[in-house]
Amino acid sequence: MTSNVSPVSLDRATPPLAIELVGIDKRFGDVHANKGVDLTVRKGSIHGIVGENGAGKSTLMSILYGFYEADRGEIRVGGVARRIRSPGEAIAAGIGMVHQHFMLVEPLSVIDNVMLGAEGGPRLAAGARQVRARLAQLAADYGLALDPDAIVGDLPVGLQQRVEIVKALVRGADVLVLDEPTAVLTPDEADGLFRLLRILADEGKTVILITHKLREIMAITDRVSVMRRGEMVATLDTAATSPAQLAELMVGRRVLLRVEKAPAAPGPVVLAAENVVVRDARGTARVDGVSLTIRAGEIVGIAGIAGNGQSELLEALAGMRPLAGGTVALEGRALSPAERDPAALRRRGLLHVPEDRMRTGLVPAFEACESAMLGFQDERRYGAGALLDRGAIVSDALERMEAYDVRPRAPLLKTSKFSGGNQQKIVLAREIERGPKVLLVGQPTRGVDIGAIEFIHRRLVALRDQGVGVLLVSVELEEIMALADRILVMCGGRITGERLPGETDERDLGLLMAGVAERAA
Amino acid sequence: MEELSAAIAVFDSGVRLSVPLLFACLAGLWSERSGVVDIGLEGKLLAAAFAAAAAAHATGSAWTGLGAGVLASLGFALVHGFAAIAQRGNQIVSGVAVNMLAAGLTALVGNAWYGQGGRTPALEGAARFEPITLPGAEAARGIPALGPLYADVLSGHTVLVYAAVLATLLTAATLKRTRFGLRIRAVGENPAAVDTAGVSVPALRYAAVLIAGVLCGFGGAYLSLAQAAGFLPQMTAGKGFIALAALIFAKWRAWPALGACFLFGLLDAISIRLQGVSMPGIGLVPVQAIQALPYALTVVLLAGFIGRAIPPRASGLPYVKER
Amino acid sequence: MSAPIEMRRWADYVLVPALAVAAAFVVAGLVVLAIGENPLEATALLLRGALGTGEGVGFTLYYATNFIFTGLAVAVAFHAGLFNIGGEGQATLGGLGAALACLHLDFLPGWLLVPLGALGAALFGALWALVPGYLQARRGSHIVITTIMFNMLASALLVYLLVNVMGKPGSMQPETPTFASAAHVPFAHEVLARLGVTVPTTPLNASFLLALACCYGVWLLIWRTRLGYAIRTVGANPAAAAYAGIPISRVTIVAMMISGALAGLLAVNEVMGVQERLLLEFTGGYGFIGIAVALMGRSHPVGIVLASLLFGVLYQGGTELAFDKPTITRDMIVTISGLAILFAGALDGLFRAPLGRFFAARRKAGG
Amino acid sequence: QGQAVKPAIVYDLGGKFDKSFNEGVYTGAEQFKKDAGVEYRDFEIQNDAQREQALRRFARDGYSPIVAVGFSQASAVEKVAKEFPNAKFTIIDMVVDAPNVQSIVFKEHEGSFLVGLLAAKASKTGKVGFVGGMDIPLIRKFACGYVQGVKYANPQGEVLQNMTGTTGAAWTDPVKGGELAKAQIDRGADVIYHAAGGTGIGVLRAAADAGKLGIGVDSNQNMLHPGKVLTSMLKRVDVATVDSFKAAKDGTWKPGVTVLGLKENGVGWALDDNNRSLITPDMKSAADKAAADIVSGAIQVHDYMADQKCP
Ligand SMILES: Nc1ncnc2c1ncn2[C@@H]1O[C@H](COP(=O)(O)OP(=O)(O)OP(=O)(O)O)[C@@H](O)[C@H]1O
Ligand SMILES: Nc1ncnc2c1ncn2[C@@H]1O[C@H](COP(=O)(O)OP(=O)(O)OP(=O)(O)O)[C@@H](O)[C@H]1O
Ligand SMILES: [Mg+2]
Ligand SMILES: [Mg+2]
Repeated sequence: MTSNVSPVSLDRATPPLAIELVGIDKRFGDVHANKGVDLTVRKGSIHGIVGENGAGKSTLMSILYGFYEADRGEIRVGGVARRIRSPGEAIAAGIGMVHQHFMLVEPLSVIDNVMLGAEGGPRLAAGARQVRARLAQLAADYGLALDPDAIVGDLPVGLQQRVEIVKALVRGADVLVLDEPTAVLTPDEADGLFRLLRILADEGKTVILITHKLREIMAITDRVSVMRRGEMVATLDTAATSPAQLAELMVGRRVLLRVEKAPAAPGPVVLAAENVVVRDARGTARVDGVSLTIRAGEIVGIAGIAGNGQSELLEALAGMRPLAGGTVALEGRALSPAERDPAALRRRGLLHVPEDRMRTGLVPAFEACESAMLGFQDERRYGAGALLDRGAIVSDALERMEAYDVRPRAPLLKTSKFSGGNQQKIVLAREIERGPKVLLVGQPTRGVDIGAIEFIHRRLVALRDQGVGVLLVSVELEEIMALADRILVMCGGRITGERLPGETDERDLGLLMAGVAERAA
Repeated sequence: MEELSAAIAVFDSGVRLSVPLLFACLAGLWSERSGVVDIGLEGKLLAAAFAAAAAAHATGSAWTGLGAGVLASLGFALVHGFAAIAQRGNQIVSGVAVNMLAAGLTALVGNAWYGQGGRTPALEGAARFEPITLPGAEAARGIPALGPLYADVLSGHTVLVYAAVLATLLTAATLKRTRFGLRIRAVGENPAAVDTAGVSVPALRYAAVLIAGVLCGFGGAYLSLAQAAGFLPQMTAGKGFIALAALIFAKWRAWPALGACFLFGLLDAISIRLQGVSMPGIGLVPVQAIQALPYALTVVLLAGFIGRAIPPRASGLPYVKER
Repeated sequence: MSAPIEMRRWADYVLVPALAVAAAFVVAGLVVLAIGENPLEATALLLRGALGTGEGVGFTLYYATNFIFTGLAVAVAFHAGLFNIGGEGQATLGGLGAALACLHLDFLPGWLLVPLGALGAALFGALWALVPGYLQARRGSHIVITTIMFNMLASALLVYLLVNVMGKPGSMQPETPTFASAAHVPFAHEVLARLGVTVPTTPLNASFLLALACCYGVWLLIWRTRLGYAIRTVGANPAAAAYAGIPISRVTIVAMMISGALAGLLAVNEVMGVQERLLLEFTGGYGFIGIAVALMGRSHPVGIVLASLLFGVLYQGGTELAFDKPTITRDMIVTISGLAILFAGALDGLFRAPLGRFFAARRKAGG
Repeated sequence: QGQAVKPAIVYDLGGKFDKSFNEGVYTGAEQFKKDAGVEYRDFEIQNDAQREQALRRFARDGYSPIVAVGFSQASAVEKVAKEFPNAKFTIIDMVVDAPNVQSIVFKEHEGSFLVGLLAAKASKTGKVGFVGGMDIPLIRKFACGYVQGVKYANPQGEVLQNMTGTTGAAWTDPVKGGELAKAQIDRGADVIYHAAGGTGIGVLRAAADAGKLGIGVDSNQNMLHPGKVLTSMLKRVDVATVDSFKAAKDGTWKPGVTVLGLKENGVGWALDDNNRSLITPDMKSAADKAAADIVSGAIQVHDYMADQKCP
């Protein structure tokens, strides 16, 4: 399917334009997010947009969707200039958008979410009937099956994204914007999505796709635009470019897309889990009897579709969740419940880079220097007794920011004012620089740009070489393949397979992640 | 028989006491479901009670009184809405301010008009809402148990009491079954989702806040035109806050709100009845203990049975697109 | 970098409230007009009454003392993400604690009795806040309700005790006997008199200094101690607190107790300082104003002191106003306070946005 | 010919228009203003600290006599009277022992006794009610006298008692007052006496609505519901105020304690066109006889304040 690009390349002869953005300019306070950006998108094409974190991609698209209003610039849809001041007007102009951060009402059902804003009449019952029919039809046409009455909050991210796409389609969008849609999908799911996008494009709909994954750009887009620091630096035919070229355009310098690392020299087991069971508030087992070991000086990667218990396992190992069963041993000594307190574990050299930096890893409202001591606030270096030593805190934070090239180097700036990648660097600087014995890492490069990814990956490998045992949880198979010395695959709260990176590929892992292979084996 | 009639009387009084709470509670429900926290219920009740009494006294008509009450309450609702929605101000402060403003202005204006320290003259006849007897109430009285229940508890209340039940029904139905209700439910949980769906967040929130204003208007009018006969400064005596408690009790749902408010009314009625009654074993319980009973029970219930009540996720947070 | 931030801070804590209060006065002026008085004259009377005379200043500061205590109480809870409406009840219990100490330890010398009285006030206030704090932390009961309920319970308890247990025999007034002279908290006019300065008699007493000390203490606690760091983390981001291994429910309870203790200290000013006996309703609604004070003061001691002074001025100036203009009753004070809270606390955007632009322009101009 | 007086009044927290004794003082002052044509100043305090402030303020501005309404003012009067020895102070409802203070206290229990007697006689059910504002000594004093009166007229008579609340709202909550009255009526009471300030308005209203009888307090409240208010227990603070002002004007003002009971006709019960139809001749004669006996001492009405107990 994905290979079938021919029809598009044919009608490239006289391509009508679906979208034209001219001189779009947008400021957020001090941040100049878009600087006179131009963009033209051909009808019936799949148009990729890449760029570093904070380059201004989401902002540009949010402007096209009327979510933000541009300070300056013009929007043309199908050749005619349009004033799009609100999402309502964008929808009316046939534009639909799947946002990077989903715009769903979690406590409501799928159908309620789909209907919201397009209820078709003051009484819900009437509209609901039609929407159900439409849902059934979309399921038939595109395989976008959804249980209309499921509560969105209970759905896995993959399905939540499906709800977002269905929302756009039900509203009859001709132009579909997707902002980093694959960040939360497995390769299979991603391919599924791409197949769908291709069908839509062939039907004459226009797709704009924002992503950080050059693999995807190369695989599916017809043309690609590159943004950097709020400016549009290039728009190219995908066929006529290469990942390396794109990466260089994005970051403004060469980046090597692969981490070279020496083979691991594993030492003694530093962390061992035995039949670990973790239950959620409802009492269902999210982690269901997992056993694993991590040796000094190796990186163990856990692959899996988001929401299959990796997060819970990680938090349980870090002492943030009680164990419903099983034991965890640190350096050969089983830990008592009392010892499994996060603070206590930290003191014993088990450090943790959480999956969700904004929710868990940092305090957005704090000054950067205060976020940079989170979890270590009791250390003497930050002051004796009950009192904290401001000077020490700031200088310590400054050192870490230097070491990890956090920009801007402003320990007193609010954490929330830093860009995603920079926030991630703050967390890493805090945990890694303490010379851990064991490091638990969740999604270290989620939503982080290539430049930063390269840096982070190097650090993790360096850490391994210093003899630290690293447990890496990531939904990015590329990342797992690139870093891990041993790969465990999780599905439905169990470990469904163990592989060595040499002797596996993404297909193989994908099957394990889907829980298929297990049954096969 | 003694016990029965006593019980009936207590229920009857419980109904009366719970009505202002219910109006205020529903008001809070609308406001908070749309994401606007409202601790200004007390103030709106008070303003409405005053305006209603004043207008009823001037025109001699309870209905114009009701109208005036609603208008006054709407005025304060608009102030709160402007602060919370347009200005993205702190909703709690704005609520506190509304309460103080209402307390001050009612007394001030009332004094300027009637020179009785803010009290309005007593209301008579048509200027008040009189109890209405439901059809066949007298006839039904004969039937054991159910008869008196119907005749004394259900029948014989002012029209506003039945309006309160109707309001509950409408609230529940609107939220559950209509487009507007869906949007309100959504905007209280995730305004961005509503916005990106092409629906105006401010419009929805203003609508909800104004509905709250109307409901508080009814509650206030009930206080000064039905339960009492005229306005007295501070006559709401904290009902707005009890209503908030009931709202959390009811976990922001309409019918449970009715239940919670009736529970509070009943507790109050019972505590009235228990005063001076000597308990077996304990002997004569100090008045204050009895008077504290409803509050103590509330805490116990809350701690014991209700558990965590999670408010609408976006309630209290002004909606800002640009961080 | 820091200069503009300082500038904004300063504007945030001083300029914005100032403009807001001005606006409040304009609106209040209209009300005054409506009841047939001259707003300018009224304003003049109010300001002169509050700041023009030694007595006025004394009363202004006396009121401010109450507001500082209750404002700090609300603020500390806020930093832990808790909304403590229970200031009234906690202050009431504080009065009880102070009274018990002053009545039953009256054999002690003043230098010992007074601190013990203050301690009793803080302790009882803290205990009364402990229960709601505990219920919130361990049972998830909504703190707003429980604290409201505890206000009611506190007043019931106090009436019972004053009427049946601690009341002064033969007095119509439900009040305890007057405390032993050892328990006397020195008045400003007494102290100054000893220094040879004579100022008019006012209720202003040493607890004002205690209040200022508490401001410094709270600032230190919140921004310079490990406990404060924990409190702010729990308040700003509970998930992060759990990640950091901070015992959330313990911190919640402790924060509530500190908050309650601060509210309880109100009794040092009212019960020990001014009334020198425990009586009903001495909390006079200061607990509720405390909410507004904390919010207007952005939960920062400096802001709280300023907001407290503002309300002190409104209370004292308003009294003088009511004195000289019988047509303007005491309710005017409530009205003006309400307006001040509205403009300074909720409509501050009206003034903050333009100011922000102004300073931004200034900064650009400055390069 | 009298000397120039500058009378002033400091009301209690209840405020000028509490439909109770504060209001009584106000009416008296207005009366005096009309008769003697002398202006006066008054002030409604908002919190305890203002008592002293207001008294001192008036004294400093040369006002005298200064009437302090309510027992809560005692300590303030004591202090300020010392500071201004040549200002005259009159405190109502409390005794303050100072050379320039006149204390006026009332025998509310005697008046309450009489209305209790009338209530018992008017009651068909033998059950009567009492609704107080807050459970404090002063109110117990009212209740105690009332109960004695009821028992005197009807030894089997039963008195249902309720208090409204434990906060200031207890005095301004007509709704709660109404509910309390209704509750008592449901339990058989058909005459209800209130001592609850503004709350009492709700009590009288509820009684009237239910076709029962209410009894007013402090000032004459018969006119609130003509024919539905049996009578009102009068506490003649208005008279006391007028007398104090007059005395000051005529230069006959004397410090010391004045106890106003039935004898001094400082308390009593109201009989006017609004309730004449309700008071049968035999009720009237019984009340008058009891009054005479109390004055003569033949009937001893126990004062709760004497020992904080009620027989
Ligand atoms: N609502 C907002 N308020 C203030 N600043 C914002 C807002 N949204 C984005 N920004 C800032 O504008 C810049 C561009 O942000 P944007 O989200 O468009 O980047 P992006 O290219 O989507 O980055 P990413 O790849 O991380 O999604 C960043 O500095 C970002 O922090
Ligand atoms: N929401 C925001 N509000 C205010 N300023 C912001 C905001 N987001 C980012 N900034 C500022 O703008 C700067 C640029 O942000 P941006 O997201 O473009 O960073 P970046 O260079 O893309 O870093 P990264 O690639 O790591 O995301 C940030 O360093 C930060 O100081
Ligand atoms: Mg970014
Ligand atoms: Mg983005």
